Amino acid sequence: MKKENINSECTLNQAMEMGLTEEEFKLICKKIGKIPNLTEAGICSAMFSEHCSYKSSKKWLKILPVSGDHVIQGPGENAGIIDIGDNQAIVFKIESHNHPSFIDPYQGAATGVGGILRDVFTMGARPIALMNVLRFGETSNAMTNHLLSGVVKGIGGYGNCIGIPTIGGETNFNQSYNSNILVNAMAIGLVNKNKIFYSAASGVGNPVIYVGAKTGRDGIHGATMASAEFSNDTESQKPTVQVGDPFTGKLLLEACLELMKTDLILSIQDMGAAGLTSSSVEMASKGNVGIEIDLDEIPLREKNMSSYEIMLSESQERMLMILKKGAEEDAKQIFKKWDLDFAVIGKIITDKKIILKKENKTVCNLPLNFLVNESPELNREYEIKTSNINLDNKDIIVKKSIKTILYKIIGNENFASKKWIYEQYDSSVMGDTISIGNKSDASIVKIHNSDKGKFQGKAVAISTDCNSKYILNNPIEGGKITVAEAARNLVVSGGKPLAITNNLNFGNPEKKEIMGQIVGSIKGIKEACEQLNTPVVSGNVSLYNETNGKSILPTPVIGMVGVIDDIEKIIFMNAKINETLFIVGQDENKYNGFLQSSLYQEIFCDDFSGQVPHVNLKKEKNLHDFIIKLNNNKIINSAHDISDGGLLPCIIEMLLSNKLGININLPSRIKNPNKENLLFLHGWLFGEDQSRIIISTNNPDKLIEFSKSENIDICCIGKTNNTGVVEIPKYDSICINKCLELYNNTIPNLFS
Amino acid sequence: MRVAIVVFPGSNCDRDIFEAIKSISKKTPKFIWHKETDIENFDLIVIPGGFTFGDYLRCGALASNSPIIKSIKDHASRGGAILGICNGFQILTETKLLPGTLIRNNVLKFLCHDIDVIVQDTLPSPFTWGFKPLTKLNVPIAHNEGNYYVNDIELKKLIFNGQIAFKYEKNFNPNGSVENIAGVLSENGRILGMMPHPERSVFSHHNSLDGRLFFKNLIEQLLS
Amino acid sequence: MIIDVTIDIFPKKEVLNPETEAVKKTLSNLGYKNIDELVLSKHIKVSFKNLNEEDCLYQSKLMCDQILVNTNIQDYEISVLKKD
Amino acid sequence: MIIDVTIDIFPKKEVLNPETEAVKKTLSNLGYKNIDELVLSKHIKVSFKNLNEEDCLYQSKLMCDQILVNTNIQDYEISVLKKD
Ligand SMILES: Nc1ncnc2c1ncn2[C@@H]1O[C@H](COP(=O)(O)OP(=O)(O)O)[C@@H](O)[C@H]1O
Ligand SMILES: [Mg+2]
Repeated sequence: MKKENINSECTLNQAMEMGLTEEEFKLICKKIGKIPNLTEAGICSAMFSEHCSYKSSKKWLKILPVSGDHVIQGPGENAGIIDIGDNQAIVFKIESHNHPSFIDPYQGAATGVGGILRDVFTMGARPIALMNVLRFGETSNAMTNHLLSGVVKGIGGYGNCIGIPTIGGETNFNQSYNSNILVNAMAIGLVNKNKIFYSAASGVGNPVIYVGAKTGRDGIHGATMASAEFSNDTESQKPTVQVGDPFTGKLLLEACLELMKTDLILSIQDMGAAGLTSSSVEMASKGNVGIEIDLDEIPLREKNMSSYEIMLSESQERMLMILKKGAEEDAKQIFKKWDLDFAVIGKIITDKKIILKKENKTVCNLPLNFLVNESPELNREYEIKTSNINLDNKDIIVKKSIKTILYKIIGNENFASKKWIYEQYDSSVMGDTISIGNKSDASIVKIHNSDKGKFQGKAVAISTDCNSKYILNNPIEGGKITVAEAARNLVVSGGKPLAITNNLNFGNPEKKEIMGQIVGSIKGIKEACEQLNTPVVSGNVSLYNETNGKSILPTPVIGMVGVIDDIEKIIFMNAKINETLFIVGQDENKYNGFLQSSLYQEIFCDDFSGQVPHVNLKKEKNLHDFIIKLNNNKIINSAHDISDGGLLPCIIEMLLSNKLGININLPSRIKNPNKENLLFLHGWLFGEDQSRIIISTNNPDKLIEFSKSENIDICCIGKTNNTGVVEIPKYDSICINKCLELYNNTIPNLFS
Repeated sequence: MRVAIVVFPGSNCDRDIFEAIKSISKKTPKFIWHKETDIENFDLIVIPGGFTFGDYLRCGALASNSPIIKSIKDHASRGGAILGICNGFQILTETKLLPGTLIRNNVLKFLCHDIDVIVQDTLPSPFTWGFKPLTKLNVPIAHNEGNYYVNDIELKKLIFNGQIAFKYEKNFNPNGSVENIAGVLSENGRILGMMPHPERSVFSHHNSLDGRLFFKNLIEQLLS
Repeated sequence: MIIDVTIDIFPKKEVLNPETEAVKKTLSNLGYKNIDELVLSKHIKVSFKNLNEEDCLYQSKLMCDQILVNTNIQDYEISVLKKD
Repeated sequence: MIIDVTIDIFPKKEVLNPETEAVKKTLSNLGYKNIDELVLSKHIKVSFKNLNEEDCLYQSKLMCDQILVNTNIQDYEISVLKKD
């Protein structure tokens, strides 16, 4: 690269190729009082990008509730932190790697996992679990198989190697994701409250340290590099796929945690998106100081990298730290032991600027406040659209036997077991895993060494959720339901919901109806989080998930974390023999089950338009409190929330692992088959009304007593037996073995 | 009972083994870094699972050239007991302390789930004696390269000598191992390599306690 | 007639190759001090039957792009080895 | 002076290689019907500095036996490529 090029003034054309708009470029020139050179413009463009500046979503993210008694750190740091008592805290965050995973499913997914893990251990936490939420196109699409196997191998490739258990997630298929798959990875870590590390730099004169892997030309902003003026040697500068190295990731994790045991680190931040640029700018601006970096000191993988490339490289497995002055040598020894690069690359300065030197020349001098605080905040036009279709159940139901419908639902790729996927992940490493897959509605890991004498210990419960159909048809109500369902999943597993992280995956925000989906779902999430006292402590936004103007379904993913204060209180999903099943919770569907926006409608009508079920958040909260009370009184043997597919498929899920049967006690008004009752029966069995849970108990009397005193609606379904047959008297009977076969074989048959 | 746990860059089951042995033996095992060359006498050396050196080149190949290996070989030649689990098993075959090689699972997938392994009728060994032959242990597997291979001549030798320690059930061989082998012993019975992870079925929150039985028996046998 | 084609698949220079790095480091630790450069690559030998040379090359290229090579991070070279 | 040595590492014939089998099967499913035989092997190019040819060969063999090759399941061949 020609040096004079990189130091020459950036033209408007070049700035626009870097992704800046004309107004932004003019604003930059005005604010910094000069025309930026290419390196400076590159840094501005990265900081002003949607990814770093959240310019479309910032205005709306601000309305989310972010505080609470148990919140130690809300959004704004590498990850959120919540207090779980006993001087311990949980650090967690979710992040998307959608676009890279479509280009290279293995590397994209692997680096997604690596990136989110660094966000968590950079705060001093040892990661204890990984989750992931995946969306793929139709199973009949030829690409889906290739993308799914690559993504699953990539997630396992990183997580298995670094030795953090992957314990749960979600996988869904819909044609809207054909050309825009979603890969959202979530990491959860455990930290001692007095050993949390933050990213704000401090102390003028303190050394800035680079550790980890070397910097190469990975992932440098594509549009920028297409500009021929940058170099004569264009081929070698093509943007490249980032390659993850979980082995180096593991060494970096151990080395950082070892150094964190000392008191040598003042602040630390991982190099994620926009690499050295965003990490140095953010550390300095948060600390209200300036930063000076000598680019000649950066460990490079390739020779002759320009200042632009060094600053924008997204090479993986790197960290930036500020150490106490004089601590360099001791810190270096630790990184040497772990065979990692360690370099003193600069210092903290008073002047609130970022100054970069290369070969003794200043190649960048920019004011920090401007880069961070004056990055654009847009007020995009939006329209929150709710479906204007309102269907009656008789427009939806199909003339098929209950059995036929049930088997179709259980064998549907969005319902069937994802075991084929999660068995490719190491879920039991670290020895603390308690529940994965379909053992319970939430994934559960024990807090290491939290047991004492007779006390068996505490655990963390995690759930991920998103029902895009609801969001599409009603963004606000859908947003609420997503949070409510995540919380319900924790409660039915014996947990107390504490806080959420979220990943807002949408199409192009420049379209007002897409912006409406964003705004609407944020409003819904806000309301539910307030009502359920689960503040938002971290999150991520991924926009422009569109191809040829066609957007993905709106997919705001919720990752909720809760605590289980005694692992003996964990509730699993599997019923045992001779237990009585009850529906607990608001039971509007006794009269007219809600079939619009349901899986039933999706499968049989090839459509899911219509209204969405209503969620009453007060009732939802009461339901949770009631379940917690029943659990504390040891009335619950097993529990499962009623979600996708409705009542009957959820009952089946509880019976599967012990291959039980049951005689279903129908509501009296539909006991006798006739045309009208059939309508109600379908609604009752497959409607997706919210705020309902099925529990099994050996103590029905106690349950009835409690429900009366708490004024909670319950409905007895019947007693489990060992026949392996689910009897719906006078209508149909269902063979549990057949269900099991469909449930287990659907995904392997599609993808093996 | 003095137990050493060898830690390589990329080991990731070291802490799990530590907790398991500590809880059962009530003694604290010692971590040994792979660069150490001078180690004291131990009753048992454990090489834990993980992805040593990223499993690059071949699983266990790079680790088997670490400085510590010489001490491990000395320990072996003194008749010391060695347990290699998963990646530890791969390292033991790469160092030739155990026969055979672990190649890629025939399904070409990483596999993690609970499985039954069957204790075989073996030559005298602290790892298997104490169990009635054909005892079933339910323990998790978690590996990508657990497909045990030896040629026919060596296989006959293993069978003849009673060196096969564990087998998967006939119709539940997860990875394509010859003879459904899940674990093998050295010729003197003092070294065991196994793919399943007994340290993941030791505590009440695990799916089974059979790994606890395995370690309990091992510690009793070593102490007697 | 059988035509043998060989396909060499090697990591792109500008892309990180963690495996090569790890092997290099270990060899250097083991005292192999004269190694200047080391490249690990994959090699595939395909024997085609009932195809002419041109078609063999064409099919090989197709196979590479379709499945054998991850062109995001790897380059490849195809050559005809011999016929008999 | 730099001497390039290439090391070819291929699976022993009698060892079933799951990867090769999978590639073969996939190709055949994709409709490549003229493939008679297919062998996957590894290829390592080592550039030595400050060593004569004989020593390069010797060191390469040493490296193979010590670490690069698992002779239970693999065979190897070493050849000197070129000098400059
Ligand atoms: N991508 C994935 N990774 C790990 N686990 C997954 C993944 N997808 C699904 N699972 C697991 O499979 C189980 C069933 O998934 P799903 O049907 O989405 O659950 P639910 O209907 O309760 O939300 C969940 O407990 C989840 O943990
Ligand atoms: Mg759910």
